[in-house]
Amino acid sequence: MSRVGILVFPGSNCERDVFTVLSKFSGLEPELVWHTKNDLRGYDAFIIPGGFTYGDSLRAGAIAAHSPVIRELKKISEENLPILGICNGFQILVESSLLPGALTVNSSHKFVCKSARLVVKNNSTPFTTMFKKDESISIPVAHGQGRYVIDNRAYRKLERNNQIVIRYAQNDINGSMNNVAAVCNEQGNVMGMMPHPERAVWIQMDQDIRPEGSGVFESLRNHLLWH
Amino acid sequence: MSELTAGETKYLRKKLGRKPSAFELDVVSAEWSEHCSYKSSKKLIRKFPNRSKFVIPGLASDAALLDIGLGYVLAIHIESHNHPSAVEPYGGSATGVGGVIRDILSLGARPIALLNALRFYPLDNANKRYSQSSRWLLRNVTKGIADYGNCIGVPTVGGEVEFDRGFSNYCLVDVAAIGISKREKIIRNRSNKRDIVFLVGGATGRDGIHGSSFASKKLSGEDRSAVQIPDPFTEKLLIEAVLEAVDRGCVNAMKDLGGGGLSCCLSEISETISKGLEVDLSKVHVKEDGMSPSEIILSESQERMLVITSQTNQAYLTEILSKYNLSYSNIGSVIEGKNLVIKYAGDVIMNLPSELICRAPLIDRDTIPPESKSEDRNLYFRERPSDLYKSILKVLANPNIASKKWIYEQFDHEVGIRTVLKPGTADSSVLRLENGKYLAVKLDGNSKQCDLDPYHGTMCILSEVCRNIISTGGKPLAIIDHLQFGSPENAHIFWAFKQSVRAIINYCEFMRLPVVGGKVSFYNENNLGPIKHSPVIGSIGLIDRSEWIMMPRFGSEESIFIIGNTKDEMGGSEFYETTGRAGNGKVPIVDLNDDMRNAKAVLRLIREDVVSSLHDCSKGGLAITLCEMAMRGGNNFQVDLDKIPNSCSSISNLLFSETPSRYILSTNKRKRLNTMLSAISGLEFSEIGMTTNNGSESFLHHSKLNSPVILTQKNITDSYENLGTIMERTPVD
Amino acid sequence: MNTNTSKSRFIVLVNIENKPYVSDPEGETILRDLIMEEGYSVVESVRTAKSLKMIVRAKNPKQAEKMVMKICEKLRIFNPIISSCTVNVVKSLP
Amino acid sequence: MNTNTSKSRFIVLVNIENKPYVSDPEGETILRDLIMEEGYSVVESVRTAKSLKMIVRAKNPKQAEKMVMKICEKLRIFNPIISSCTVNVVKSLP
Ligand SMILES: Nc1ncnc2c1ncn2[C@@H]1O[C@H](COP(=O)(O)OP(=O)(O)O)[C@@H](O)[C@H]1O
Ligand SMILES: [Mg+2]
Repeated sequence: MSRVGILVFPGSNCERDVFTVLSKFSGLEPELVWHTKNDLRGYDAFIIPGGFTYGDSLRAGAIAAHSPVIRELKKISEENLPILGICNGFQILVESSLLPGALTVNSSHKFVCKSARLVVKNNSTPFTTMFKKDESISIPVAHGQGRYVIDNRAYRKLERNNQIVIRYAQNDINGSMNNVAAVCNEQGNVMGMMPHPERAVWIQMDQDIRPEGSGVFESLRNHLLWH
Repeated sequence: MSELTAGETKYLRKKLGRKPSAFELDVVSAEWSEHCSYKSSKKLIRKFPNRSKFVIPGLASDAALLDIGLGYVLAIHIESHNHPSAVEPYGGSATGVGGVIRDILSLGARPIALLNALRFYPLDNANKRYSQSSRWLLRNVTKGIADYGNCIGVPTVGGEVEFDRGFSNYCLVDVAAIGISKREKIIRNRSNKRDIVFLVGGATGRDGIHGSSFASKKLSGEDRSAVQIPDPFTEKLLIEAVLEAVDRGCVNAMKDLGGGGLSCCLSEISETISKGLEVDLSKVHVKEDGMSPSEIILSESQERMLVITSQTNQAYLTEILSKYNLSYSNIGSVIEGKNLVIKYAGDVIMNLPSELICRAPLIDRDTIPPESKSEDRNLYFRERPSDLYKSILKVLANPNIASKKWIYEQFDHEVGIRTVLKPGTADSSVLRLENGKYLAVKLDGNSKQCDLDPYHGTMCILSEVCRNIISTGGKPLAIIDHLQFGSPENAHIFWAFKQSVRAIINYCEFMRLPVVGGKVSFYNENNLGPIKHSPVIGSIGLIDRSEWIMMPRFGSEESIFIIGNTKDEMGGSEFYETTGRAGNGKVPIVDLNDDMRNAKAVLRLIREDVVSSLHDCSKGGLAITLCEMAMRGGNNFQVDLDKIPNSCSSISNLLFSETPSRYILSTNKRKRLNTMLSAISGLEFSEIGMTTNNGSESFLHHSKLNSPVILTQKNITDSYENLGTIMERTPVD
Repeated sequence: MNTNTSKSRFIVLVNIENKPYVSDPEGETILRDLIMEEGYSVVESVRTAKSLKMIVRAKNPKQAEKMVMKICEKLRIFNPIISSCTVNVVKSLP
Repeated sequence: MNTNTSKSRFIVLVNIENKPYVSDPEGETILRDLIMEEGYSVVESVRTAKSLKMIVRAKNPKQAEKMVMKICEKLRIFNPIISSCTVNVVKSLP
């Protein structure tokens, strides 16, 4: 059994969804971890779920980035443990500099909740090995501050290092630079993504959404099994 | 400060045997406002049927409880925030969401879904000023709902929007919430002497003082008292903390704070637990210094809950509250007797029976039916295929009909991973439940029809909302209602209110549906007078199996059937609205027997697995229903209008009449379906055409037309996206 | 369109803040959960506000300010019920 | 806590705006509405910014500004990747 810590902050709101989904994957043992915890030993991976930590005050993720649990996470990230931030989790990871770039207000200036077509560009991270390179998948998004921004030089570096893991296949989502939907750090163990894979796991009635988010969690399980 | 009438003042003095103090008067007049006391409506709405084998009686006060099996219960409630939203649409709508969520929370249930019903002036009207104001209201109301609901992590799964000239400089914002719980976790509101009363959550400030009497007044200019600032982050903490406290068994009784603030909350909970309360207002945590006892007790500051716990559990409760960094104060305790004792810094400033405060003297209002409307003018409409074609696109583009994507894409409708049918995909929203069943839910309203005829208009809404549930495969389980009218002091308006109530009683008794909750909102008036009568009805239903969940999307090569007769019933129709004939025509009449027969037939077909797609036929009429099924399925249709059972005097009436109780469905088992329907005596139905996937055109044939009406996927889709087009229009240079 | 050459260009700063009696949950959260949490007790209070920087053409600074104020009111860029708004020319552009 | 009586109180305005390379959807929306609704072609551009008004205790205005700037940097009150930040004392309180 691999223990996956789901970090919970005041205002997180997808932690129970991620918990429910993870517990359907045999081999993964999810556990909710409250943000005041300052000892993160004993876990094999971490997920920071979506939500509105601290009500998105100042900027999404800005306040949570200062919490004790993130300080610990920074130490652990160097040990190459898989760390996944989803939506607000992604925002927390960039605000705490665990990932490069910034996430800011959507170019529509509105919250957007819909199914997004995506293309997997890097299938060698712990969260994407189950996908084929350039595979196209559909996963819903739901965010108000998801526009990925970074300066040109840093962007080129991301491309060179293969750090852009997923892109949107449509350009009416949030105005992200070159349609970036997910990035990872240089080592590849820390990844942030705006789409919500946990929302595309059940068999949905709506044809627009096939359960293509499962690949993210299956990849994680396989990674933990073999590493 | 007192808002009491002369009669009420006299009654109060007689009951007290003395002159009330200024403080007592403040408390009593808050509770005796129309908004809190239902003094005009209570006698009437008491007659709603409210029993069924699903309803759990006697527990719920803030929201109704339904037993859905395997130990699970659902809570449901509806509220409006009309006045605050009309002056501060962002804060008003947001705090409206917060309020209805706390109603669910106060039962100990976890909120799992939100819906809303909104009414505005047309967005794109010749009156530019009203339209501009309407777009401002729509933008900010939807943003308020989105920012609040999204932040607290409760999906907004559906709703309803209507645009009408009756809402100049005004809007109606109704919000409904659903919660789920295990039956044994529900708060029973039983409390013992010496239990401790905590006020939890946001600090109490001067905001919103007299808000509930504000809601019981006509809107006049700027009124600061009702401005409320939303704090969804605190609400989210409140939800998690309260549910954790419930889970650990440290809540004996609980109530949300809404209209009337502490004064209503304390007197009502004292009544509910049948005990007295002693509370010291100087212990309340406040936002600002120097608040008077009246200001503290009347404040309608948001994001607060009253929690009553035992002495032994007190430490657990405060530990949980500290975990979530929530402010709280221990403001008093439960006492012997049935009085509400209010102190300030130790001195008793009020000691009154809670019952006296809670039970305002009820009023019998006068009713006068309106002058009967002038006869229907004979209106000529040219019925060439090109005219019919244009009308179809025009009705599709009418924001009342057009896609509401611009609105619902702002709402997180997926958090909670239980939304199976999302907004925009089907007639009602469908949610997966913990007990393996599925919940279908929808709100509906139709102020155009209700304005012309409140009785039949309300009937139409009831019929439509139930058809929406049935069209996704659900069996209606219960009804909630929200009755929004102008001033009850106007005898014409009160007459209409009574008609609406009568319709609900008649429909629900016939269908054996309990009315499990609701709200009355009077004094909805703008600068031009009262709004159109706007009852909003909600329905929830259960679907036992996922195979029974239906959607309105045509497949290819399927036979199309219609169930139900189509009549010349054009009053309040979108076709008349779009073609400049608003106010004319007869409002459709619901034939209860037909309604029941058709509904049962459809549910049977679904359970026999002979239906491929299904849609109820209502707003916009048959033409719109077919176009929607074509768009959603990406397939086309060939329909022979001569085959439709009808008594219409024209082709346009046949296409656009809003006769209730009709369904359109497609099937690839036409023979079995035919046999099954033929066996039902009295059922009107027929096979009217086929779906196709070759080419991109749909055809409507009629023997009186020299050529068919031809519609392309692109035409109908472009028209259907008109709401977004209006709201996002880029400037032309 | 009708670029009146007799006009100059100004940078106008519009500041919109909640009236003093209107609470500001965002400011409170920043103070409590970020600044206090990190031990900076010299900060007593935080209020958030919004500003707009506009470049406008007008005859003179006075006219620029008047015009911008009118626009803000008409377009309801702020709601006078909860916020107050100040308008100041901060710079004349060449 | 340790209220140093030798200190005064100041209102400090922190203004956070996007760097020029980061677009400002809210400003663009306002500009678009402005032109669409009212034809105010005299407005050339609109940029929005966020500000925080803090009350802080410090020895003098200079120190107040320095201290607040330090807090802003350390706590990332602004995100240096996309925004810049100015800090100004706008008032000394008694
Ligand atoms: N129109 C109505 N139909 C049915 N029940 C109603 C109606 N109006 C109010 N009620 C019921 O009366 C009770 C009190 O309503 P309400 O004043 O909304 O409660 P509160 O505001 O305290 O939450 C609730 O149970 C509500 O469902
Ligand atoms: Mg209530």
